[in-house]
Amino acid sequence: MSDLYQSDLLRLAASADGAGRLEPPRASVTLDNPLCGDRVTMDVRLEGGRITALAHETKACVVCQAAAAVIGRHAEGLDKDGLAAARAAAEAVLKGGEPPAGAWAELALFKPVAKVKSRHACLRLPFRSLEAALAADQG
Amino acid sequence: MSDLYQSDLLRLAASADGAGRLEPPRASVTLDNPLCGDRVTMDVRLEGGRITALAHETKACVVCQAAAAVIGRHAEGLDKDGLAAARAAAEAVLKGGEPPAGAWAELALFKPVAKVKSRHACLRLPFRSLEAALAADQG
Amino acid sequence: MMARGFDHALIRAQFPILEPGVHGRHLHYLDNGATAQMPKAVLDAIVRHETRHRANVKRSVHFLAEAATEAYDDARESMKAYVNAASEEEIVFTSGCTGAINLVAYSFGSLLEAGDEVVISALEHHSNIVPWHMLAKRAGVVVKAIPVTPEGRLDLDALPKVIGPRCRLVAVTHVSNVTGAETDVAAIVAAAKAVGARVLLDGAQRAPHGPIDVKALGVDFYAFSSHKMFGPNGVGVLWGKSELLARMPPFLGGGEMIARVTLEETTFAEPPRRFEAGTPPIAQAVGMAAAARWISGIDQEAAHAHLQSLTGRMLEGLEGMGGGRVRVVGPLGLQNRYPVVSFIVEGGHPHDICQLLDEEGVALRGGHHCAQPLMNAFGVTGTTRASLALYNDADDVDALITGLGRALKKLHL
Amino acid sequence: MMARGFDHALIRAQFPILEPGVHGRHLHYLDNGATAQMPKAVLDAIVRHETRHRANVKRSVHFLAEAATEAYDDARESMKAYVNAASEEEIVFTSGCTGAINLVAYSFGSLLEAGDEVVISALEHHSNIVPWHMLAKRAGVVVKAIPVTPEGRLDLDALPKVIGPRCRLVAVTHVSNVTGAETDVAAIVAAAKAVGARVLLDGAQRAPHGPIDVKALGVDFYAFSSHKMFGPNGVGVLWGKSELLARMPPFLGGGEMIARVTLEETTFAEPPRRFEAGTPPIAQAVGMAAAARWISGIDQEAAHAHLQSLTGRMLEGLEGMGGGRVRVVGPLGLQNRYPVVSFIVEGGHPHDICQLLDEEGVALRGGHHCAQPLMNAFGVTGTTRASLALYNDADDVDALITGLGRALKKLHL
Ligand SMILES: Cc1ncc(COP(=O)(O)O)c(C=O)c1O
Ligand SMILES: Cc1ncc(COP(=O)(O)O)c(C=O)c1O
Repeated sequence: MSDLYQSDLLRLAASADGAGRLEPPRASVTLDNPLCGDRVTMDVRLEGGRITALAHETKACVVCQAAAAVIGRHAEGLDKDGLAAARAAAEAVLKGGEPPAGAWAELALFKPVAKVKSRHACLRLPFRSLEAALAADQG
Repeated sequence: MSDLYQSDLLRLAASADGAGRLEPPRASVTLDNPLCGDRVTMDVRLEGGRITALAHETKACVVCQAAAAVIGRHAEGLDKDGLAAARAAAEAVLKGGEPPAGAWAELALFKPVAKVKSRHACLRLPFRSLEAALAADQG
Repeated sequence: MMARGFDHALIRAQFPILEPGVHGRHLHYLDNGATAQMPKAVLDAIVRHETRHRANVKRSVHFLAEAATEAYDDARESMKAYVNAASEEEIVFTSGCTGAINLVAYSFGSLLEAGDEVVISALEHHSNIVPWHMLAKRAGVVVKAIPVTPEGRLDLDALPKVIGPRCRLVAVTHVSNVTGAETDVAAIVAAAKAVGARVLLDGAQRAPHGPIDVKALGVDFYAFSSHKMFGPNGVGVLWGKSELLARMPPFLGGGEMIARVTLEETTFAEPPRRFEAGTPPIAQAVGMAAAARWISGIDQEAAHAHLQSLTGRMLEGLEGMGGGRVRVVGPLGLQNRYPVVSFIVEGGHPHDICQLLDEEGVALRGGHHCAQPLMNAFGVTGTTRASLALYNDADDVDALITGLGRALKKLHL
Repeated sequence: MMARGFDHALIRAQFPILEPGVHGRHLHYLDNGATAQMPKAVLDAIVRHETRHRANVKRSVHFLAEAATEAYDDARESMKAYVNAASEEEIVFTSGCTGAINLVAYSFGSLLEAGDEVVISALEHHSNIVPWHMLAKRAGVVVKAIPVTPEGRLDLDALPKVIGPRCRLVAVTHVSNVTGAETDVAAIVAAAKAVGARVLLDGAQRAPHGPIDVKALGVDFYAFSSHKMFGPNGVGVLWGKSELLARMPPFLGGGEMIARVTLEETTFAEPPRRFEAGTPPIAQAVGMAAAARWISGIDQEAAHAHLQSLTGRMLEGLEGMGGGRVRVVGPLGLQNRYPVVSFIVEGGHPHDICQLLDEEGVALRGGHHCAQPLMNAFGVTGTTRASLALYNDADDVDALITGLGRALKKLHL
């Protein structure tokens, strides 16, 4: 697991890409990890079901911060299906597999998380928040 | 314990001394053993705090029936203190000791019950019912 | 674990407690309906957990906590498989069968209104009566009961009368702990669904006898205890349909069941966590799961046949003993019944019978079996009960019969 | 059991789980506040029970049932001695500390009226918050909270403001699971009694540290869990004053807690049975009692001194680490505090700290510790916590300090 805390992941987390708030968002969702109290707020603006702008506020561990930063980098332009594909890539990594090439290839940095089940929720939280934000807008 | 089921105790139980009801009683109390559902009803008539007549209805095991019969034989004339002494004699037997000489010497038949804790309640139930009946009259 | 077929000696050897015997005699343990004994596989699973994986779950990021959490999750997975639930989220670990039924009575019960009806039966264990009486008192819910037939079965003819339009829940036993009768679940479910009511089965006496299929049963809740199915005390399972659990408020409050807590208010987690407040019975759940897997590893058909044959032997032996003084309470046949046999000895009290049989090394249970309404229906205060488990054999049954013969003599009956 | 004095090596040797280590390293288990490890004496007591005395209690007349009942009664007697209760009738076995507090919230809570007040504190574990929120919602009872000082202690100056004439119960922790602060119970009791309110102490974090004297404390209820005091999961104790328990209605309904049941109504048994519905956690109670006796067998003064010295070493080591980034949350002194130490690393998340320390074999806990209101009061979402038990030593503390140093580097802090 110490391979998790490599400079690349730490840098990704520290980049805090996409951090901030949107004023006004079209949809905003805050989710907690009830087991540790970590919290991610996802603000999105959407057009035709596609994300045109995104910002997140992430009070969380390195894993969760890095995941939020990956989303911050690559989420623009995604629709629900695109997001589902990204989430699937993350889940594949949590199962010990490889992410597909492309925008989400960076998720390979999370491979060491696979064997630490208690941290899976940390990687998922930003994805779940964004999914909920998209759903909130559509429903 | 098989020494419990001796002819003397079985005879005592079968004697059902004092079995029946008083019409009307001065006080009547029915108690259950909630663990097995056994039930003893004690009817008493009192004068000046002394038992002048007593009858019991006992739906119970041999131990309990025999205890009710001992009471049926010897309870007349007792007041609260006399009953307390009888109960103390029973408790002494349950602790493995001997009953005092006198009316309650018969309680020696219950000595084998001492080592079977789950049956202590069976010996106590008629005593408790009678105590409650006396208390009901006085209070 | 076990080859096909049923090697009784092999099974018996897995229960160390049966070895030493009691009062210098072979132990014939026929009190399985109260608590079944624990096979070595289950004890080993518990010891292994306590000595290798002990920690609190779901909270800490360290080796032992990860191991404990995985063990607890695996236990849930095993119990899901044992009852054929749709998902692990439908498995709530409780303190036992009683805890599980109380959870439903408080949580589902809080969704009911005054005048709504809960239907139980005259065959129920107090654990499936008292929680409903308490709900009635709290909320004005009306409790009705399906009567029993002289054979100790639910009187299905009475269903139309008892299950009316205000009925919201039918809560009945799957197998009676007194008569061994198996409930005709399909009939109950049909009657309940016809009025839109839910069905809870008390599976305490059924769970020890092999995997359960809650989907096939078509019920909504299923409750059972670990200690009656060869597992440890202090744990049980409530299975509930997820759409139903999702609509139910929490029962116990505490750690692990919250979404967020402030000093002013609490929001709650999703099931099953919503219903598992505080540190759960972790090692016990691990043990219960080991028990479920142990049972599942046995050839179910062979086990069933073994127990049927012993039950038949017992029924035959008992009927007519003591010149007709001994009378079986419950079904006399082997159809739709489990290996629980109650009997009455005219003029003989259950506790005296049990006491005398104990001297023969035969462990029975006497009394009302926490089923006083049924005792009232039969007009007795108690019965004597012999309940079988996989490790029992013909020798145990014969010890009961001959011992009972001697006891009757001793009591001059 | 133990000679006077404190032989740490002898104690440590009784915990088989500490032997193998983790990740190829020595295990430094500092997550005792979540769950303490189990000494061999306790495990042996459980195994002995399961293999020699296993049966249901209070029901059957046979050798094993007698043995199980006696074991369960003895366990109650041991717990009575451990808390110095007036009688065994004051000891209620529950599913754990959470179960115990919920029992009070439901049962004692049902005696309260809308507008009555329950006073908790900002220092509480969720298990002593959520049940009261739920009661507030059920019954219109008002929940108020004693604030905390910056040191993580109850703010006693606020008592007159918070504990008013409508207060019926003050329910606070005896020792904080986050800061280790010991509550000034005398001050709380005085303030509560002045308005005729009862006092419940959540003793989950105090119980592992030696016998308790509920009489001297002057409280009305005391709740704690077995698994934090070296015993098994799935069991805890609610101690309550008998005159109070006698007036409380039952909480869970089921077998063993009734006086009589008909289809129409139930009457209830006396305490403690009234509060122990269904088959209790028998083997677990036996294990908890073994744990209580194991603790009591240790020289309390020496044990206290040992843990105080380790706590001091830890506080010294932590303060000022990382160029001032590391900050202890809670009392900095050793007065009225127990060996639970929380700290914050500015810019470092508790889970990352825990993860990196786990690689060093150091087991910590990070997060909100089921005390979100306290986290809010401190303006953080979580802390990292090290909590000590008797088997810990200076080596464990040093491993934490050096490991934390390396973790800070790794995280570029
Ligand atoms: C102070 C305090 N109270 C209550 C609890 C709840 O104990 P349990 O989870 O064993 O019910 C804990 C432990 O988690 C605690 O630390
Ligand atoms: C049919 C039935 N239901 C419920 C129970 C209660 O189970 P427990 O005491 O394990 O909670 C029992 C056993 O006592 C039972 O036989």
